[in-house]
Parts: sequence; structure tokens; C-alpha cells
Amino acid sequence: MKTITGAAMLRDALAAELQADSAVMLMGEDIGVYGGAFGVTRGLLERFGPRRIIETPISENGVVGMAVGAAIGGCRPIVEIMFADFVTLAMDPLVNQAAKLRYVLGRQASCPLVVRLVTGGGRCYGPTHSQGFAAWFIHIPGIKVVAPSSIADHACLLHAAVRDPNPVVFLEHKRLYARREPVPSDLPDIALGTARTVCRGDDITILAWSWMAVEAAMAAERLAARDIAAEVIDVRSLQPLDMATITESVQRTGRALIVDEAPGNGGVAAEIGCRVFETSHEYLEAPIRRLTAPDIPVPASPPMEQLALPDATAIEQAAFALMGTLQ
Amino acid sequence: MKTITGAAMLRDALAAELQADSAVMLMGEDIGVYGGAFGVTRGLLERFGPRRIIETPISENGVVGMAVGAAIGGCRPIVEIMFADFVTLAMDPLVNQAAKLRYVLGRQASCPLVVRLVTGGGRCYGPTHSQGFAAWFIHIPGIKVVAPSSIADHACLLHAAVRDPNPVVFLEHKRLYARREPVPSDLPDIALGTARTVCRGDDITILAWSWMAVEAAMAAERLAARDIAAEVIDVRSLQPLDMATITESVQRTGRALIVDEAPGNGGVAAEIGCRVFETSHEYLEAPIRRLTAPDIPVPASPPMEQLALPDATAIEQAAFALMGTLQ
Amino acid sequence: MTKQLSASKLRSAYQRMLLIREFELRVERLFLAGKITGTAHLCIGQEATAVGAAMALRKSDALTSTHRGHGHFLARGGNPDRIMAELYGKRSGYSGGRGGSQFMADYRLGYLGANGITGGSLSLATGVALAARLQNSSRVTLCFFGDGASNQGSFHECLNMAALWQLPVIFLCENNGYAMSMPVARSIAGGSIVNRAQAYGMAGEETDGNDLEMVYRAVTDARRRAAKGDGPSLIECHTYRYCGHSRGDPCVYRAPAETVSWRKRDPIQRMRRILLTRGVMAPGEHRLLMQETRRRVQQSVAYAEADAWPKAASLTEGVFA
Amino acid sequence: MTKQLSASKLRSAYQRMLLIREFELRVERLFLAGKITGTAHLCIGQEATAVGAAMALRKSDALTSTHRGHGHFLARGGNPDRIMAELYGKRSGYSGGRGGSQFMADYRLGYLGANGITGGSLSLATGVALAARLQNSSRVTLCFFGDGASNQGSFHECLNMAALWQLPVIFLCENNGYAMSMPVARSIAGGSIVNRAQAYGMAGEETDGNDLEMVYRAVTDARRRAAKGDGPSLIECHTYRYCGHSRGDPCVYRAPAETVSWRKRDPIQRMRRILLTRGVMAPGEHRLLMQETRRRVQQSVAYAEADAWPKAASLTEGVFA
Ligand SMILES: Cc1ncc(C[n+]2csc(CCOP(=O)(O)OP(=O)(O)O)c2C)c(N)n1
Ligand SMILES: Cc1ncc(C[n+]2csc(CCOP(=O)(O)OP(=O)(O)O)c2C)c(N)n1
Ligand SMILES: [Mg+2]
Ligand SMILES: [Mg+2]
Repeated sequence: MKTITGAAMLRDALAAELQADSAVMLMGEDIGVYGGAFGVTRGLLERFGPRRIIETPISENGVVGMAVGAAIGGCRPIVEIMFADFVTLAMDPLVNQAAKLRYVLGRQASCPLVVRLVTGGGRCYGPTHSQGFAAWFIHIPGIKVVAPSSIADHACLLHAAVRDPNPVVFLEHKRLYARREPVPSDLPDIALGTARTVCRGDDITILAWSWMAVEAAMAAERLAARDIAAEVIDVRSLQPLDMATITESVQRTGRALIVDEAPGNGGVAAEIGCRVFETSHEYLEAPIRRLTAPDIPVPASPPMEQLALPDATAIEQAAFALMGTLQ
Repeated sequence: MKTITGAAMLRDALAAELQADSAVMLMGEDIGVYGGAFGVTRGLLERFGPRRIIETPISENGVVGMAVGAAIGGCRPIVEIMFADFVTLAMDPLVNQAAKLRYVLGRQASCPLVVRLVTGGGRCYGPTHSQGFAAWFIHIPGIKVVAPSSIADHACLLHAAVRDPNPVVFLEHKRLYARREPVPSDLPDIALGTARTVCRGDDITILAWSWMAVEAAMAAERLAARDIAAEVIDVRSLQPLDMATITESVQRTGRALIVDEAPGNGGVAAEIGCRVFETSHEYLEAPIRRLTAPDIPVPASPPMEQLALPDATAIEQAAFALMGTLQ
Repeated sequence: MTKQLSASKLRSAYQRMLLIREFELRVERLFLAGKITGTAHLCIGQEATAVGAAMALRKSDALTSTHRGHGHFLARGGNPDRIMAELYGKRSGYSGGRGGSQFMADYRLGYLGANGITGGSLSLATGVALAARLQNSSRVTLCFFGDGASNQGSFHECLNMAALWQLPVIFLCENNGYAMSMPVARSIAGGSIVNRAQAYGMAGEETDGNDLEMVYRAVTDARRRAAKGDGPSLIECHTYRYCGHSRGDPCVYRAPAETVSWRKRDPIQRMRRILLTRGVMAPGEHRLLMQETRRRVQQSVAYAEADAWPKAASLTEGVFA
Repeated sequence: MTKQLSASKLRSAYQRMLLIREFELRVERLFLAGKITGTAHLCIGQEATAVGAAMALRKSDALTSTHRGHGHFLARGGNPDRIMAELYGKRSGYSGGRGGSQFMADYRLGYLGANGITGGSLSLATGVALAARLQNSSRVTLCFFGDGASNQGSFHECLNMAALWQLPVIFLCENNGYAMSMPVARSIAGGSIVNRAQAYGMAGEETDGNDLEMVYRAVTDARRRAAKGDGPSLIECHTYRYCGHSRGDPCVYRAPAETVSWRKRDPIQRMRRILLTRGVMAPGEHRLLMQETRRRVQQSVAYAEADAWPKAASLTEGVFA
């Protein structure tokens, strides 16, 4: 077991993929000598050279489109979008090209593409540097969406995403880059579409992903101290969803709290909430609760940003309320 | 009462707004002498001149960004996006600029902008000319989203949208352009955020919008013939949602069927489903049912497209099933 | 300089052009007859560009097309039966009926597909060229696009990156004077598309898109540069579509006289004259070729008519690989 | 040609430049001290461009800025107290703390705002110019953007439309040699940004961005053209940022010697020499101006420190107008 940060874990995983398959290539802004805005690609240019570590001008639409083309041409491109907010410039190649290729063109076509989006708040970067858009991508058939929370999963899910023959949107949370966790030296192969049970409990199911799963785990500890056994499920694969794991848990606990850092309206939590209800309504002992950011842009001001984003305390409170035990 | 098509109704409404306020201007591709790909703007260039009817090159991102700028500069731009699918190229100015201005910059800023998106299937235009993306926009705080189904509402909602000081995404369904309905000569002022009850009934609530509300109304007639009194609500304003009307109806009928032409995953139906459940779960006599397109791109082939999109028959069947009366 | 096309090549080019013309005319009628639904953009009048460019490419090369793609596909050797079946939405269509006119491809031919998004294939083509670079492949990629598409931001982004990285890609603009109803004079500031090559330090060439040999030569030269590692080229081919932009276009935005004057520069008639002058084709032969072509097109219609609809059960299959 | 700047104008330009420099240096320290969080991009070294351009505009004109916007805002007369408060995330900040460094504006000043999206303000500025046209207003809009931003597709789209419609807009590129770590030589094919003006038939001018008078003249000329209806201009100003791209940039991508050599072309020192040579400023006066400037900056810090946080209850207010 080594202890490693999210950024370093991703770097190792990228290096391993570059090493394993000469078709793998990286594209993005400042991913060369600068090492990426968050240091994820540091050292990769030196190691793999400028043909495979392709530093691009600031041309998100063209770059993602080229990555789709490179995937059609037989490569396995991995694109870094410095802040997920900028993927707004590259929706066309993802939605109208990458996502459709297989369904329309059939077996001749595949699009093994990973788009890494730096998501989330908590760094006071303000309204145009803190978004995620996971909800947009799950709505587009043909795109997979993953969002790791554990440091080990930064590698496991990246491996799975790179080897997947489909376009995968890979959501990395800024707050996880610097987080350190012990990680076993040989990581399991995991399939996209499986959730991870963070801790077990029979009283309530807390569904979360990305940084919110970290907050949920903290909340579960505090809840345990108050005699509430929360089961935390790190959903981690938002498309496809592991409904089997989610359903089993919710039907056992009878209570579901879904936590999402994004604004609630039209968010991923709504989809999960509906599905849980559809599969398990007879088992529910309390209404499903969504805990999300309010429907506002993420403010830059430190106390306001903190107020806007769900955290362990808010999760703990929401879980408490769901248990019928008002504080 | 005159009988008029959706396209002509929109044209009249646009003309009225251009007439009423010299700050109103139109931007879009082929909206001049061609009259727009669907004929909506026919005759407006001749009437209002090229300064206000601005035909643009094929530059969706720049055009929508310029419209945001023009709104900042004191105009009330209305942009036509020939097919909603192309708004993928213009997400940045909508999401990172227009949607944020008011919240961040406060009262000094407002962005009275209408973006008209031609949405939906049913015309065999294939995977990149049949989408809608309503779900994306409701997820972005600061954007309003409307989707008329009645011909009268094509005018009423357009008037409300143009006069609204916020960015409004206005979803027009291709199938409604040629539809004719009688329309009263003086149209009511309606506020964005109000639903429209299409027909009353106490057995089941069918929630739909845009073309699906037309299909739902047909289904309701057939259901009536089978002694089921369906209440059809044309949601029409997807953001803000008129939860008062929806809740009153669902709590009265105890059953809710939500119909959306878009793929179900992460769709608007999920948000409405969750909200209905959150507000009314104790009143529900059956689970909420979402009836949507499957999670696939819209195929071009006529029989396949028809199979993919919900219609009156599918709605009727789903409502029947929800009533516990299996066919 | 590129050498002259051989007699047999000229002949087969002519046949391809005839095939495209007849195919498109037939599609037009099938639309009017309600046999084909949805949309289709015909390339009647632009056959020389498609065929001239396609002939200059090697088998291992790739090309991307536009919404106006039937001609490009046929020029590259696409099977008329399967193209027609796709327009019908039938099972044996290139996309099994899922894509329609604007979304079909044959990767084995290196034909990477039409594109419903104006300008959408600019970045795809550039990316394919990037992949070729990474793979040390000698593949050159040609990207067809229209004058209208040149106004998309990705035109700038891709030309810039292609030039920076000296990618083996050929940007071939079919300037047919209009983007739907928008004339070039009102949509292209400065009036010229090829001029934009300069801004990127890229080779630029302007040519008569209705002259097959000139197109062939321009693309052959560009191909040679690309293959040698001398980077991308922008070629502007001046041409014209006689037909409307798509079904139901009343063409109110252009004077009938304009179309008439372009008819005088018809690429097919021009080729016929060349073939006759050079003795590549005997005077009576044209009629035979024409009959053969019409038979081929008729066969594709029969094929499409007889073909089955896609299986209902397949509707949700194959979204993911 | 534009006439020389008056003594008083030169003097106030110098003061503005000093204010920007001292403000930015202070922000840098406040970041290191943890007083300011989030991000900020400083314009140390680029003061002449901001001030020279702003001085050439009229009160009724508008300007849009970039992620590196403090200098532009101060040059246009933004209140240092409220800018600093915004960086602190405090209630009296220009955006009430909601926007931070990259998202603040003062519409009454015609300062339409910084922009967190590289290139994001290109289309906004062009749209403001379009509005001015519609309103028969004489307002000219100036759009600051960086060399990196010129690679965004919207650069192409907006220059094209601005040129087509002869809009009253000035595209002013602050070419500081880098976009974050990306040098111009590796990001701009053809090497020149101003060259791209030609492609659109647009007036283009290149100038020393560290020479206030040259910037002033170039923008004044462009402003005159725009106001007269002679259309947009592209101005490329060569300049340099001494500081890193943003907080925590180790500047590994450039040689220290490069920074040193640019220090010799420091815009502020250059102005000081001019003021002294022309007798606009007495030899000892600089010290006084500097003290005054530092006091002003210190006051802004005190203001921001003393300011309250935004009200918690206001969190969800004002999403819609
Ligand atoms: C992004 C996008 N915008 C608009 C359209 C609608 N559209 C289809 S073809 C076309 C005109 C294209 O003009 P050009 O590139 O010159 O090609 P041509 O039709 O002349 O062959 C337009 C506006 C589209 N398909 N995609
Ligand atoms: C769309 C987008 N892509 C990337 C970024 C991240 N980013 C911020 S500033 C910057 C460099 C901009 O370079 P340039 O335009 O030259 O301006 P400079 O920083 O040199 O002033 C980058 C890549 C961004 N903010 N927006
Ligand atoms: Mg054209
Ligand atoms: Mg720069």
C-alpha cells in the first residue's frame, strides 16, 4: 500500500495506458512542460514525447473534434479539458459526432475516446470554473459517464475508460487532486457500470459520487456516532448506472438520500431518484431526498461557495431528517 | 377566431414584437429572403429591413455570443437556431455568459434574449436534426425554458419570452409548424411559469409539452371512450415549472404519467417525476410513470423513427396500464 | 506538375460523373414522389469536384464529406444500391436506415462519412490526419466542406492546428456560391476563402471546380505535399449547384439567369467534349454510357424498393460498442 | 494621424499605470498571504496596453476584458476598493463577491466585464457593436483578448461578421507571447495574429504594446475608423507579463533571461523617462506619485478587509432579473 494523491494516481494511470498501448495519446492545453493546470500530466511529455502528448492551442471545439477523428483513425485519445466549464465549447463533436457514430454507422465504427473534465467547486474559482454538466452527458445516448471519488478509482476507472470502445466523459473533481489515500499496489480491474459500496449500514442509503462521496463517508461516520447505520454507495458510474447495487441497498434500508454537488434542477440526482422510486417505491419508508446545490451559479466568495455546496454536515442533517429524528 | 398554423402564428408574433419595440431584432441563418428553413420569418426582412432581420453566416457560437452582447448593449435579440441540434455549438455563450450575467453582475446587467430552437423528430431528419436538449437548459440556473404545444401559445409564450428580461430558450417543434388550430383574435397575456390544462379529468394526470401534449390530448380522447377521465396538462414552461397546477392535479387523480419525446435518461421527465414524488407521494395510487423515447439517437428510417417516439397510442397504453387495467 | 490523366481514367471519371448526376436526378424525383422522406441535399452540377478529388486520392487515403455527400460517396466507389437503400431508410442501407442522407459511411473505402453538421467534419478529418501522423502512416485525409462551412469557428481552429503540426490533410472547399440562401458575397468577409490559407502560412490554391482535370491536378499536388510531410493545403473549387439547397427550396435567392449561365460551364458536358476531342470516346458512345448509367441507377432503386425495413427489435441495439 | 498626448494626459496615464502595477503586486502578495483565494491573473508588465487603449476611448464607448482584467478595469476608471473587495469575495465587491477576479464589471463605466472563458468576450463585444449600429449610436466597442484567445473559433466567426457588417468594434490583441505555458510560436500558425486581419479585408495594425503612446495612437486611429463607419480593426500589441500566468505558475516554460530582457522594455520605466525628458514630471516627483499610489492601493486593501461578507440569505437571490 502506497499513499498517493488523486493527481499522482491519474498520472500513473495515464502513464500506464500510454505505455501499454501505442494508440493512446493525450491532447489538451498546457499538458506538456507545464504538466497540466492541476499537474496531472507532469512528466508525461518528457517520457512519451510530443507526438503522443499533444499540447494544443486554446481551441476546445477543434481539439475534441480532432480527438474524435483520431479515434476514428485508430487512436485512443484522451483529452484534458482544463475546466469542465469549457466543454460548453465542444459539445458538438461529443454529442453530434462521437455519441452517434456507433449507433448509426454500426460495427465498422467505434470511438474509443476519453474526455477528462475537471469539475466541481470548493476552490473559489467562481461561476465559470466550478461546473460539472454530468447531467448533460447522461442524457446523450452513446456516451458513458464516470466520476471517481476514491483515489484508487482514479486509476481503476481511468483504465476502464481508456479501454472502453466508447466515448467516456471522465469527471475529475479538483478537490480530489490533492487528496491522499492509501492505495493497494495491484488495483482490481473494474467494469464501467459498477457502483462501489463505501460503507455498509441498514438504516439509510446515501448515494453520492465524486467529492460528494467523500463528504458522504464523513457524514456516515458522524451518523454512526449517533447510532444511525448509513450505507454509502459511491455511484461512480453515472452512465451506465449500477441499479442492481443501488436497488438492493435501498430496498434493504428503505431510505435513500441522493447527494449531488450540481444544481438540483435537471440534475443526475433527479434521474437516480426517479429510478429508485420506479424500482423500489414499495420498499421506501420515507420519501427519497435529493440534497444538491441550490439552483444558482457557484459563487466565488469563500463563505458563499461553502454555503452553496453540500457537505458532510448538510448530508448528516438530511440523513437525520430522513430517519425521522429531527435534530 | 382565425385558423392558423404554428409557423404563421410565430411569424405574426415576431412581427408584433418587432413592431412594438425597436430594440427587438432577429438573428439567424437564412431568415431573410428565404424566410427561415421552416418559413417562420417569411416576409419579415421585407417589412423590417436588414438592420433588424440579421442574416448570419453559419457561425452558431459567434452568433449566439453576439446576441448576448447585443442584449447587454440594450437590444432584445431573438436568435433562430435552424435545428436545435446545432445549439451544441453555442452552449458557451448561453451557459457561461447569458445565464450568469444577472446573478454575478447584479441589477446593472440583464440579458433579454430569446433563442428559438427547432426541436423534435417525426420528420425523418435523422440523428443530428431531431434533438431537443431541454434537459440541458433546465439544469442551468439563469435560463428559462418554454415549449408551446397549442398554436395560440406559440404567440403567447413568444410574447412572454421576448418581454422577459432573462435568456429564454424557446423550443419549437417542427411538427407544429404546419399544424392548424383556431386561435382567438385577442390572445391572453400569460406569464412564463404557468402550465395549461388541456382537458380535465379525475382519473389520471398526463403531463406533457410540445408535440407530446398534442399526442397526449389525442390519447385522452381515446381514453375517454374507454371511460377513463384523463387530465392532460401542457407543462409548456419547463423552467420555471408550474408545480402548483401539477401538484393539484396529481393529488386529485393520484396517478401521473409524464411524457417526453427526448431520451428518458437524465431528461426533463426525471425532474418532473422527482418533484411530483417529493410533493405528492402520499397521494399517489400508482407509481409515477415516465414515457419517453428509448435511450438511442433518433433514427432516420420512417418506421424506426415512428417506433422510437412516443405517440398517442403509446400514451393511451401507458395510461391504461397505470390505471391497473391491462389491455 | 502532375501528369495528364490517361484515357481510361478520363473515361471512368466521366462515367462516375454521369452516375452521380443520374443518381441525384433520380433521388430528386423519388423525393417528389414521396418514396424518400426526410431530407437530402443534391450535388447536381458539382460532379467534377467530387470525382476529380476522389481520383487524386489513393486507396489507403481517407475522405470526409458534408451534408451534400452522395456525390462524394459515389466518387469514392460507394455502392449505389446501399446508398439508395439508406435514403429509403431500409435495412441494407449503409447505416441500416439509421442515418439517412446526411449520415452514412464506408470505412473500408476510407469514406468516413457525410455529416449533418455544417463544418462538422473539418475537425474529424484533421483528427484522422493526426492519427495517421502518430501511426507513421502515409495516409492522407481529404476534407470536403462548403463555402458556408468555412464560417464555422472550427475552420479556423483546424486550419491553425493542421498548419502548426503540418498534418497530412487537404481542406477542399466546394464553393458553390451559396450556403443555402446565403451568397458568398454576404457571408465571407474579404470575398475569398482561399486567401485565408495565407493567414496560417498554408498552401492555398483556387481552381475551377467544374473542370475535372484542374481539380484532379490541384488535389494531386496537395496530396503529394501532404504525403511528403509538407503539410496541409486549402483548395477552393468554384462550382455551382443547379438544384435547390434541399427539397422544397424555391431558390428565390438567386436569379434563374445565373443558373443558366452556369449550365454553360456544365462539368459533364465539358468532359464529354474533352473525351470526344481527345478521341477517348466515340461520338455515339455517350448514349450507351448514359443508358448503362440509368440502368445502374434503376437497379439501385429496385434494390432499395425490394429491401426490407430495419427490424423493429433492433431499434435499441448498438448504441454502445 | 493622431495628435500627441497632452502633458496632463501623459501624466495621468503614468499614474494609472503605476496604480495598476502596484495594485497587481499587492494582489500577488495577498494571494501568497492567503488573504485572497480562488484565482487571479495579473497583468504586471502589460500596463501600457491597458492604459493606452482605455485613454483612446470616449466615455460613451464600451470595452470588454479577459481573465486578466484588473488592469483594464483600473485603466477605465474602476474603483480599486470595489475591485479589491471583489477579489476578497466581500459584499461591496463589484459582483458582491459572486464573480471574483474573472467576472466583474461596471456597466456605467462602459466596462462590460472580465471573462473567465478565453475568447468569451469576442462575441460579446461584437454584439455590443451590433447593438450600437442598430441604435444609431456612436459608441465604439473595444475588445481586449490574448494571443491564446485568437485561436478560438469565435475569433474567426466574429472577425468575419464584424468585417462583413463593418461594425464599430476594435479587436485589441495583447500578445504577451504566451497562453499560459504555450508560446505563440507553437500556437499561432504563420506566427502573426495581425496578419489574419487581411483574410477578412479588415484593417490591421501591429504595435509595441509597451509603448503607451503607440498603443494610444493605434487605438485612436481604429476608433476613428470605427466611428466613421469604416469598420472594425485588429490591433496586435506586443507585450509581456513578468508574473506567472496565475497563482502558482513556476514559469518553467520560459527562460528567466527572457523576462530580464523584457524588463528593459518596461512600459512604466519608459513612460517615466518620457515624462522626465519632456519635463512633464520633475525628477523628484516620481517618489511622491509612488507613495500616493501605494496609499491608494493600501486603502483598497483596508476597504476590502473591513468590508462584510455577502449576506448568507442572499445566496439564492437574483438568479433571474
Ligand atoms: C451547424 C449547422 N448549422 C446549420 C446547418 C443547416 N445547413 C445545412 S447545409 C447549410 C448550408 C451549407 O452551406 P455550404 O457549406 O456552402 O454547403 P452547400 O450546401 O453549399 O453544399 C446549412 C445552413 C447545419 N446542418 N449545421
Ligand atoms: C475556453 C477556455 N479555455 C481555457 C481556459 C484556461 N485559460 C485561462 S487563461 C488561458 C491562457 C490565455 O492566453 P491568452 O489569451 O494569451 O491570454 P494571457 O493569459 O496571455 O493574458 C487559459 C488556457 C479558459 N479560461 N477558457
Ligand atoms: Mg455552398
Ligand atoms: Mg497571452
